[in-house]
Amino acid sequence: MSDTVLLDAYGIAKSFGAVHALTNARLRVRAGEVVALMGANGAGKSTFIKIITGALKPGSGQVLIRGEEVRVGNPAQARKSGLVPVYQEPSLIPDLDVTDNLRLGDTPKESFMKWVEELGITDLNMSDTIGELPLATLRILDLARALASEPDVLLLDEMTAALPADLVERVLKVVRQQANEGMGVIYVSHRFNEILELCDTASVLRDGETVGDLTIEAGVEERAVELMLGQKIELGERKITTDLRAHSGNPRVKVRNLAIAPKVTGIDFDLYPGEVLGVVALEGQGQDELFDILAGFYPATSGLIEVNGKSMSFKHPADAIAAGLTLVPGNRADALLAQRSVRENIALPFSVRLPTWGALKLRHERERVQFAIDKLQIDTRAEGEVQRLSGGNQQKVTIGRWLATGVETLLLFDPTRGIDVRTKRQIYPLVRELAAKGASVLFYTSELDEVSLACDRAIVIFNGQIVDVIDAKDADEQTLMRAAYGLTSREGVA
Amino acid sequence: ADAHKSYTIGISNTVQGNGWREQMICAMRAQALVEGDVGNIIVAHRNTDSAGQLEDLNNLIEAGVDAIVLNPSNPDALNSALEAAMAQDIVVVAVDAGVTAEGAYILSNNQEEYAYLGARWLFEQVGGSGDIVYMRGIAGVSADTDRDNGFKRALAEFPDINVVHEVFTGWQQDQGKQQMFDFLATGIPFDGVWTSGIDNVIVDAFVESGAPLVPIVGADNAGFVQYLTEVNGLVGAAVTNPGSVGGAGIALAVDILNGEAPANTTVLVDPVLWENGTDAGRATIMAAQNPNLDPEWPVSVTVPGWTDYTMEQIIACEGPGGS
Amino acid sequence: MSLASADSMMVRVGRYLKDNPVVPLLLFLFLLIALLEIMRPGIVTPYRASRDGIVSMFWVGNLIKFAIPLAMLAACQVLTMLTAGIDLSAGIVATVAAFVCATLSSIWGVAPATIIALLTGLLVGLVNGFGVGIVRVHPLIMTLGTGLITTGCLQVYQRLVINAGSEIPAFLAWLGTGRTLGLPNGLFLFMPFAVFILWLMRFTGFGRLLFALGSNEKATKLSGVRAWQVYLALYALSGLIAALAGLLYLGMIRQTSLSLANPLLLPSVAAAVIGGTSIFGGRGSFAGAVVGALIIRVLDTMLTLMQMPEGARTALFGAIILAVTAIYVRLTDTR
Amino acid sequence: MSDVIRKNAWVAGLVALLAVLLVVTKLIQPTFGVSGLESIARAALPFAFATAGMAVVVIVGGIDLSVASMMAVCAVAAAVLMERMAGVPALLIVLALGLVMGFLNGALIVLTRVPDIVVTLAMLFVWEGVALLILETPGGAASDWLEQSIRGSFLVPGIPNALVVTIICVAVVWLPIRRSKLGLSIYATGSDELAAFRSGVAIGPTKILAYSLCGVLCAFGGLSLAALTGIGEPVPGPYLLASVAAVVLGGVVLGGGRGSLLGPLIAVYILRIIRTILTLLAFDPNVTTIIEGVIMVGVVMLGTAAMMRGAQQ
Ligand SMILES: Nc1ncnc2c1ncn2[C@@H]1O[C@H](COP(=O)(O)OP(=O)(O)OP(=O)(O)O)[C@@H](O)[C@H]1O
Ligand SMILES: Nc1ncnc2c1ncn2[C@@H]1O[C@H](COP(=O)(O)OP(=O)(O)OP(=O)(O)O)[C@@H](O)[C@H]1O
Ligand SMILES: [Mg+2]
Ligand SMILES: [Mg+2]
Repeated sequence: MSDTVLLDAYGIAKSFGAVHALTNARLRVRAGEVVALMGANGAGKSTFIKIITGALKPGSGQVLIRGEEVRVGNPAQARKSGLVPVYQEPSLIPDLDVTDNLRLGDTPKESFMKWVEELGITDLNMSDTIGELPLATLRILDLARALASEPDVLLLDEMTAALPADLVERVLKVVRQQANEGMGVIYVSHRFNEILELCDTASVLRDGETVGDLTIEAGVEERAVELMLGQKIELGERKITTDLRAHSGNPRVKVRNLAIAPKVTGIDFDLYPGEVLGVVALEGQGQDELFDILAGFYPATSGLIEVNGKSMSFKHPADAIAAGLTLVPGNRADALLAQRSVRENIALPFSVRLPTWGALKLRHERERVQFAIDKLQIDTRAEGEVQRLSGGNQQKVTIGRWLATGVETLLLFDPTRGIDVRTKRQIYPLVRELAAKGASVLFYTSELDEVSLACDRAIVIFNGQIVDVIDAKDADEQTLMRAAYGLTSREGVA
Repeated sequence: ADAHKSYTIGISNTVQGNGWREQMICAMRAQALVEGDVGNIIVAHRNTDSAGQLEDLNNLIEAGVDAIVLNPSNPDALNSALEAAMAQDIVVVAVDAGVTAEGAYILSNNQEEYAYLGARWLFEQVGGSGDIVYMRGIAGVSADTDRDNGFKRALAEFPDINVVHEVFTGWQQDQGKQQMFDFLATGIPFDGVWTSGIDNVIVDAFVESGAPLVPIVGADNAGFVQYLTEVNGLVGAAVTNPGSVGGAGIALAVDILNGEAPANTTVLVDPVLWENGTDAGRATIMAAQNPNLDPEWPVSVTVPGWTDYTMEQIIACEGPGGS
Repeated sequence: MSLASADSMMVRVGRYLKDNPVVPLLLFLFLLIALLEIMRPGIVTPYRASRDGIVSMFWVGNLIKFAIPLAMLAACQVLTMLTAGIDLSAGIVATVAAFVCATLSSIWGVAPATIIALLTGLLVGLVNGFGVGIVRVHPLIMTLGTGLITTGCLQVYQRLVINAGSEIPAFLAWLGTGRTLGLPNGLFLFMPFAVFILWLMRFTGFGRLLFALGSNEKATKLSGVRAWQVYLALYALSGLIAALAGLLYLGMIRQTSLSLANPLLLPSVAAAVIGGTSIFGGRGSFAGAVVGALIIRVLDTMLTLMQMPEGARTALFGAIILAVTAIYVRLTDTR
Repeated sequence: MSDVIRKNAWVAGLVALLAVLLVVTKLIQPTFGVSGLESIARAALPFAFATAGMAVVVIVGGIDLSVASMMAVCAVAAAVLMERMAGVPALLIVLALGLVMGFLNGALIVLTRVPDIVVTLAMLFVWEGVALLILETPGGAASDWLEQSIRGSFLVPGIPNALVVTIICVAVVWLPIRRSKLGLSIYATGSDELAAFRSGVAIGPTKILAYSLCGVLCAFGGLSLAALTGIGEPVPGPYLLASVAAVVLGGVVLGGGRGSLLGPLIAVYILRIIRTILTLLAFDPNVTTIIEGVIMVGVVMLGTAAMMRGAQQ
């Protein structure tokens, strides 16, 4: 790490109407340094990054690049000044192919291809249309594009949130290596293990204000959380102790020989009432398809799905919901009515069926919605439009909808994506509570420690098949990781 | 004529959904049916501009018609297609308005005269001086321009006549009625109304708002003609503008095909004015009116001396060849 | 995040207007009316004695009268726009309903004619709903296409009834031309209608689904909604409303024509968007559309009464529509 | 290779349909030949330009309801100018006029932040008014060479001049831009405005550019109206709805980002030939209207169904 200050931003403030997203934020990055930008959901991290890189009009404040004051009007200017961001949402053009996307931003193609390979994507076709690629690939392409333009400062906003463990490893390795060669990096993540592994220092935002800087060292978590939240919380691990054999009786969901061409070749498992069944897999092993089928997006190629002993074939999510299976998708943009209120979002399932198209039962609705809001402690200060909530609170709304409606089987696809520690600690007990009341939960997670925090056991999918079933008490990250790579002796069990 | 001849006649018209033009098309069909030598007609009848009419004319030429009878959207715009048609010995007859293509026959209602006749009657009716409301058709359309010329000619003869409101109805009933309501609401008095065929709704506007009626000039549309006999206190005049001129066009085209071309290529059908203030006028109106007819249709369903079909035939609106 | 302690006046006014989008529109409407009064003193204010001695607010009554069918057609646009759709067949459906009603009345009597006219609208609406909801054709194309098809059918039908004459049902004429206490009787139809639409949009499950589909169709499906059912019902309703508006218009104009209500189509779209309805779905207000319709009518009057070339009149109409929406967007969008 | 076919399946289908329709025409009317093709190509001229202009703004994610009005302005301007001055300067002035009108449309959309459909709906009236102010009644006179340039088939033997002119004009306006970064920006903006902004695309200027291109293409459309009729008519023709229909038939997705100008242009010819066929068959014109509507809805329905099935596989 040298002493050259690459980026110095201070006094940054930004308001959206009445909501002051940032009041006084600052950040300093030296050459060769990886700075973690930390903060709870809604603290203003994304907004901060957007302002530095010209994606949002600045409210007030100064940005110095290599000691010189600059006015960054748009992302293109930021790139010219050496600031290259990877935003929280994919920023490639969905209808253009990879080549045209590169041409659009004048990204050198060879260098881009080099980074793509380095980051672990081997099967990229340059004439693929972006909109047809999976989310994880898009994140990697975003990063490769950023790296290819040889930035002075790289700004990564929850870059890894949608990535499976193997790709996360690659990303961390590459970023560290670049930092060692003199690049400055700003790294936003809610995952402590990543921050511990990658970052040198941390800057903590709370309610739009920078409240402290930390040097990253072992045991810094407690302090970071205290700064982020303004209060202490218990971080101690809470191991699940449920006994698998306790699930007597018939499974609620029974899946046999499920195949979905071409990704899934044969999946068998049982999901019992009262059980939280984890799903662990690297990117693209067929878990997306499994959840899509169970949620009723399209029928499987072959195989059997039984719910409460009855064989099912879903043609529409409505069929799945009628059978008690409801999905909380990984991408919350797929679940939320962005311009509508929190209340309407939560109450949406109340009026889906024809007989409920008439007058609303407002009292009943208000009670159920309030129940969900209280249960999840949703911050409703900006409840008029869900898009104004911070990411974490948006995520809570997607779950709260089914809490208010009542579910039998909940399909959670990576529900803690981009969610801060505190909220995560609220979501796990909630999942357990649902299970305790008799619900079944299928819980895909990209954060391996969540298996031991929330699940009874986990199935590991590799190459479209179940390669292992692991009890929560044995589910340390190493075991899960080995299994996820298909390095296991045991064969798939029902 | 040789009874075994079987002509195909192409018809082109660029305004659809207006009673006058629908009557014109029906008259064409009916006349083609009663002409013994017409075997088939092809009707291109839609809402379009001059470029679209050129397309239709060219398609008719492609279809190999023997004659084209058209209601031209513009006198000058269609020459290329009309000249091409005549070069292939296709007889061209323009009805309702003229065309400038050399050699084309024109059988036209005299639009300038139509406006002049009604306007002069109106100006005389108000005693040669007073304020007039002038309700036109569609800005920028040939027929409206011709009528405006006639109106201006009459205006020039009556220096004491003053136009207080001039407005385009777009030949739409609802717009005309609304505009008249607005004029009445201003409280600015006026002495007479000249309309370009949107007429009975104007009478309605007076009646519904309780304003005293003033002399109104309209066309011989079934609805207005009925009002001239029925509405108490209405002094008005209908100027004939028969849509059946289309039927006359077919008759002329067949004559020419049979080698009986008239000496002059231009034949003007002059309008007649029926006023309800005189006994003679009243008698004509009583004889002409037909309450069962589509109210937008002109009541003069035939052009004497030209058309041969019966009332039933034009109403049936069937032509030869099933069209 | 902290809440503002002392917001500037502008921000507060902006927020108020954003929460009550009808207010700036109403202000603008009154401004226009004031302008009209200055232009033609006496047009708005005085009461006018009609022939039978009844005192009536003549111009205001007319303004409301002619705004009603426009507002009803605007309802078609607002409702469909909520789902990011549009109903371009509304104008022709209204025309057909009026034409069918008037011509059939003289053949089969008033009641069957009215019912058949409404059913015609429903039918076209169902076809639209089928295309949009089940075959997934873009609403713009679907309603444009059915509009064309309906026009053709109307022309064919018209040929069958040239000699049937026409009859304007008395109750429609009463609704369309009559006045009670100076106000048009059309309000007897429109008031319940408006209450129904407002209720539908705000307090029913169906209304919720319209907003939901317009903001995120995928999320709505994920919640178990079968979207085609909603689209089918929506466009059928829109067709029915258009037909109803056509019947009222028939009573107002008291004359049939093959293009009677067609000129109302573009203004109905304009009224909806002036009223703050987003063509991208998820946002819309019927109250706004009603004020939008009134604004368009006042503009009509102003331009009719202004002495200027027709070209200038047309251009001015467009310019004012644009100015109103631009100012409105500025005022209500506080970003 | 299969990729290329898959991405252009829609256009390929349209070409096949066009070929079938030409054969059908020939079967119905054995005398149908060069002159028939010429008249179709001529009739297609204003539709082709309106559609090309519309396609560009639809690709950028907008829509321009004022195309027909802009064409009317350009037609009357051409007729008035050409009566008074040499043809070429007049032609350049008209093209510049189209550019300015399109630019204004785009600038108003960007500056006022009012949605495209609303701005251009208002501008539809404005340009219609302007046309009437330029020429109150039909009149003026187009240059002789302009009228001749779209007749016959002397430019490329065997191919109607009108078709050659259409291809050249659209190509001159669109091709240099299409494969350039500007062209990519247009697609990017239509595809995802936010992502485009973050990828460094200047959204506002890109939109203005697209609308300006539309304006220029409408100017060509107006010139073709003047060339066809020899005069200028201030009343807008039926080009708005027809161009929207052709754009969608041509595989350009309303909402932006996808499609090309080729598909819509072929769709224009398909629609024109259908009208020719219906005339040749002496169909009742009222039925013709119904058939045109059914074809429009039907083709889009079939296409949508085919695409949905393709997406499921
Ligand atoms: N367009 C907007 N209008 C109003 N408020 C907004 C808007 N965008 C963001 N906010 C508010 O600003 C605050 C900060 O949001 P920001 O996205 O910067 O936080 P964050 O730290 O990135 O959160 P997360 O960890 O969930 O991503 C939030 O409370 C949010 O509700
Ligand atoms: N370039 C832009 N132009 C206009 N609006 C923008 C732009 N960038 C962001 N916004 C708006 O700012 C708001 C906040 O965005 P932001 O990315 O900070 O969300 P967030 O709270 O961080 O959520 P999450 O953490 O889930 O990403 C959104 O409503 C978005 O529409
Ligand atoms: Mg964030
Ligand atoms: Mg955020």
